[in-house]
Amino acid sequence: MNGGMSVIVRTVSRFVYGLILVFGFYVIMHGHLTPGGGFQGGAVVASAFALLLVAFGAAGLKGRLNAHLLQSLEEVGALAFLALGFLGIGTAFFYNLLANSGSLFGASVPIGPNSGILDSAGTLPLMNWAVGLKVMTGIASIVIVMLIGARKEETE
Amino acid sequence: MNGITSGFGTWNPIAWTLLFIGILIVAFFVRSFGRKDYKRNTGQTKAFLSGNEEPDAPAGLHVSGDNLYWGMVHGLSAYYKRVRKWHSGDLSDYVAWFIGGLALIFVIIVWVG
Amino acid sequence: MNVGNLPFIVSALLVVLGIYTLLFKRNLIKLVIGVSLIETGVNLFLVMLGYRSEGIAPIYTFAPAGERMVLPTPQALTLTSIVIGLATTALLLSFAVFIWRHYGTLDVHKIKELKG
Amino acid sequence: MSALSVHAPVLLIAIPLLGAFAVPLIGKLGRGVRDVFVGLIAAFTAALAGLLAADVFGRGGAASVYVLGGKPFNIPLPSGMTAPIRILLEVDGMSAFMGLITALVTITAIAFSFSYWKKRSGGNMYYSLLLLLTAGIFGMEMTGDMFNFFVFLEVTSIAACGLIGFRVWLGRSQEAGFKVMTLYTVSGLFVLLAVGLLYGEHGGLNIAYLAHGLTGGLIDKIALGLLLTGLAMKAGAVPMHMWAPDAYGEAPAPTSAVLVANSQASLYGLFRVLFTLFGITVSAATTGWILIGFALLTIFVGVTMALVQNDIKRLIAYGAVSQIGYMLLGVGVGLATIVAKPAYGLVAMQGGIFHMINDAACIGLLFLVAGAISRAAGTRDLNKMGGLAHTMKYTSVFFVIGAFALAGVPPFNGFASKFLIYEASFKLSPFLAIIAILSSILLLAVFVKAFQGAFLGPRPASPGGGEAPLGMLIPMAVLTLVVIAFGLFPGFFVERIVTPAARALWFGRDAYISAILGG
Repeated sequence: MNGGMSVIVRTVSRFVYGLILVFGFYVIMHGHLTPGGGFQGGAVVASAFALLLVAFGAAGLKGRLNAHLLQSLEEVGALAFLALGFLGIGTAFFYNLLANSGSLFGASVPIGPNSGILDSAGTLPLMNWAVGLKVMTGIASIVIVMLIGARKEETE
Repeated sequence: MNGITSGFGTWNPIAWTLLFIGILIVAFFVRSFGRKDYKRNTGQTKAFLSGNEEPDAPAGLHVSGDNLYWGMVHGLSAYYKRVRKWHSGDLSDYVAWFIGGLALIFVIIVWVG
Repeated sequence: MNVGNLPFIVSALLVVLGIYTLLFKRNLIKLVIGVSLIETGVNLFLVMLGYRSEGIAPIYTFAPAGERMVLPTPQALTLTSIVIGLATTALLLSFAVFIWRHYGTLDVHKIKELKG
Repeated sequence: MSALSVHAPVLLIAIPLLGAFAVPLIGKLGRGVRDVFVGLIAAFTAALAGLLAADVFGRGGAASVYVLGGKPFNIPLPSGMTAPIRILLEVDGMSAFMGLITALVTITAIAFSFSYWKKRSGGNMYYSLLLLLTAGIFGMEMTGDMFNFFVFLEVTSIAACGLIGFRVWLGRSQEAGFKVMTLYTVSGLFVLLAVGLLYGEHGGLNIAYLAHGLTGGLIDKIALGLLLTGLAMKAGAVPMHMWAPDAYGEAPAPTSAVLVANSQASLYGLFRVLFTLFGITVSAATTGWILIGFALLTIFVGVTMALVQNDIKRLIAYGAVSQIGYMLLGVGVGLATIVAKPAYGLVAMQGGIFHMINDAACIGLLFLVAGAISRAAGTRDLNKMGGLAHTMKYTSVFFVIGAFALAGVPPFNGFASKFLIYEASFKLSPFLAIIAILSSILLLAVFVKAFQGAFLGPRPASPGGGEAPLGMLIPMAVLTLVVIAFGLFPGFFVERIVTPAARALWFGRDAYISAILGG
């Protein structure tokens, strides 16, 4: 299995990989407007990594996915989320400082059904990005660690 | 301030400790009246086993903790056999205990209370 | 369309199946599946709590005006529960990997070093 | 200063969480930097818990609300009532009291860990999980919302099991981790099911809002049963305690102490559910007697099982299980008599709640001692060690004090709280007091066995490690000082912190509700 799967699988996954990434980032980015958000989008992105791992095998990806880097990025995502929480500590923890402020993501949202404004909702999109970063790197490193564990079993 | 009272009894640790130390002092005082003609390193200090020789303890002998309550555990063996069977180490049994406890509490709460 | 109480029955069935798996299956991986089954049952129950007949997803973006929406809170709860379930399952599976390495078996009746 | 105490409830959760996520990054700078950072986080958290306690007890234990994300949290409904929205933290005397316990245990455990993990790798993830566990425990104690309670419950479950199975090179710790995680998850899911039932029935998740709407109907009773069993399982009440000796025994020694604080947080959740959420809408006598039944079983089975253990950590673990029973007994007597409110009911509550902090200090001390001696002796088997008192003089003194205190020997702190429990439960039924006293005596016998096995006997043949290093001795000494201080001045502590906590549970249901709905 170390060499990965057949050429059909590899070709298709090389093609689908980019689409999955784009869709995952779309879900993260529109988390405050459409179904989904940081966790869901992050899981989608991580599934692209899992697809690569399955199709090419761990040996085929040697050096491309760095588990240490992924784990560091995971901590960065979590810290960014907390930092966004601390941003509003002047009023209360998690206070949405940027909402309706007119600056970044500061457009006010009309009440009721609307067509969705990407540049709104204050810190929520930023939190989605933070969570998305944490989830995509976290799940990817879980998948990598488990695959390495399974490979050890095969070689022993 | 340092004592607590339950409404029926009271507990004052400072007074208790002082009393304890006082009793200790009295005990040592009484002990000083003891016989002075006690001779160390003579036959008086040897253990007396019905006139038999006292067997020498092998070097490094240590009565381990397991030996201390052997008799008591043996006496309660009927209880221990059952209770140890509960702690079988089997995860399925543990889940069964949880589900059983849940069922019992349902019966008590819904039907009794 | 009226779905009635069917989803509640299904969720109860899932929970019971999960408990059955935990009680009577021997393989550790199957036990993890049992835990996941209970979790799925509870999640289905939570989602059903917020359902209103003829309701649409509770999202304002491009929502038709005047439609009934289902309650958003249970959906948020379910999502949180799914996230927790992911972490739990990953942890349980990695324990199973290490147990396989140390004991050489996945039979729950043979993994009994800690007892008494 | 005042701003800190205003934000203290959320900072108690956020600061350990910040530490947990930052530790793996800071650990790349070197071991010394990381240890200083973890120590600072732990010290700051403990200071916050102290600040919060000073603030809450300064107000006599009245409930206060912290709103995450903004000030207004009530939306008026068309019916004229208001409903709480947003994430709310609600802190009353009991929460602040539990915060003190957690702070005491975690700071000593972390200080002990510096020396305990000095020679091993993987410390980054260890401290990360330990701080995550701390954050989860504080979250359970501060939250005012049933669903967030469940979330923090699961956070503690995952972090705790990560710590139990942390030493992946030991097969037994993996076995313990799998078992404990399965049981924690199942019990947590039943708690979630109960939260879902309550939400479906009353349309809210806030504890005060739910408590206001509860009627004691069939659905409420089913939810109560699920919550009671799930939380009693996580607290380690017999007959659902089988995970506890595995968990406490196989976790690294300093972590075992924090796991006890985790069990106590579940116990706090149980009390919060029974007193504040349900109160007297269901028959308090029935639930009180259920608690008493659990308590008697827990006390007796825990202590008799401890008597036959040969692994020192497992022995202490069963001792810890039996002590949970004393808390259940005290609070159960209080709950059973909450309607008539006789004087001895409050005394029982005081005893049960005072015993929580005493147990945390004593059991924490004993687990730290067990860590130190199992390191020095190279084994945890009582039959294989012996004579450690020759080389570890201070440690043996700490063990004796901790064991005497836990077994309720005067003048240590365990006696002070057990005295209140004995007296009050004797008023309800002499049988309860007899079981409790008998088990205390048995517990002393258990520790005599442990002391005989580990410390007495001839000097060990192998030189061993000698006295524990200073980094281990200081946390043990701190806990010993706490044990002695609580033993010598129980009146002061009962009056200042225990009584407000007990009154918050016993009398505070209406105040807890009106802090949110009446504000």
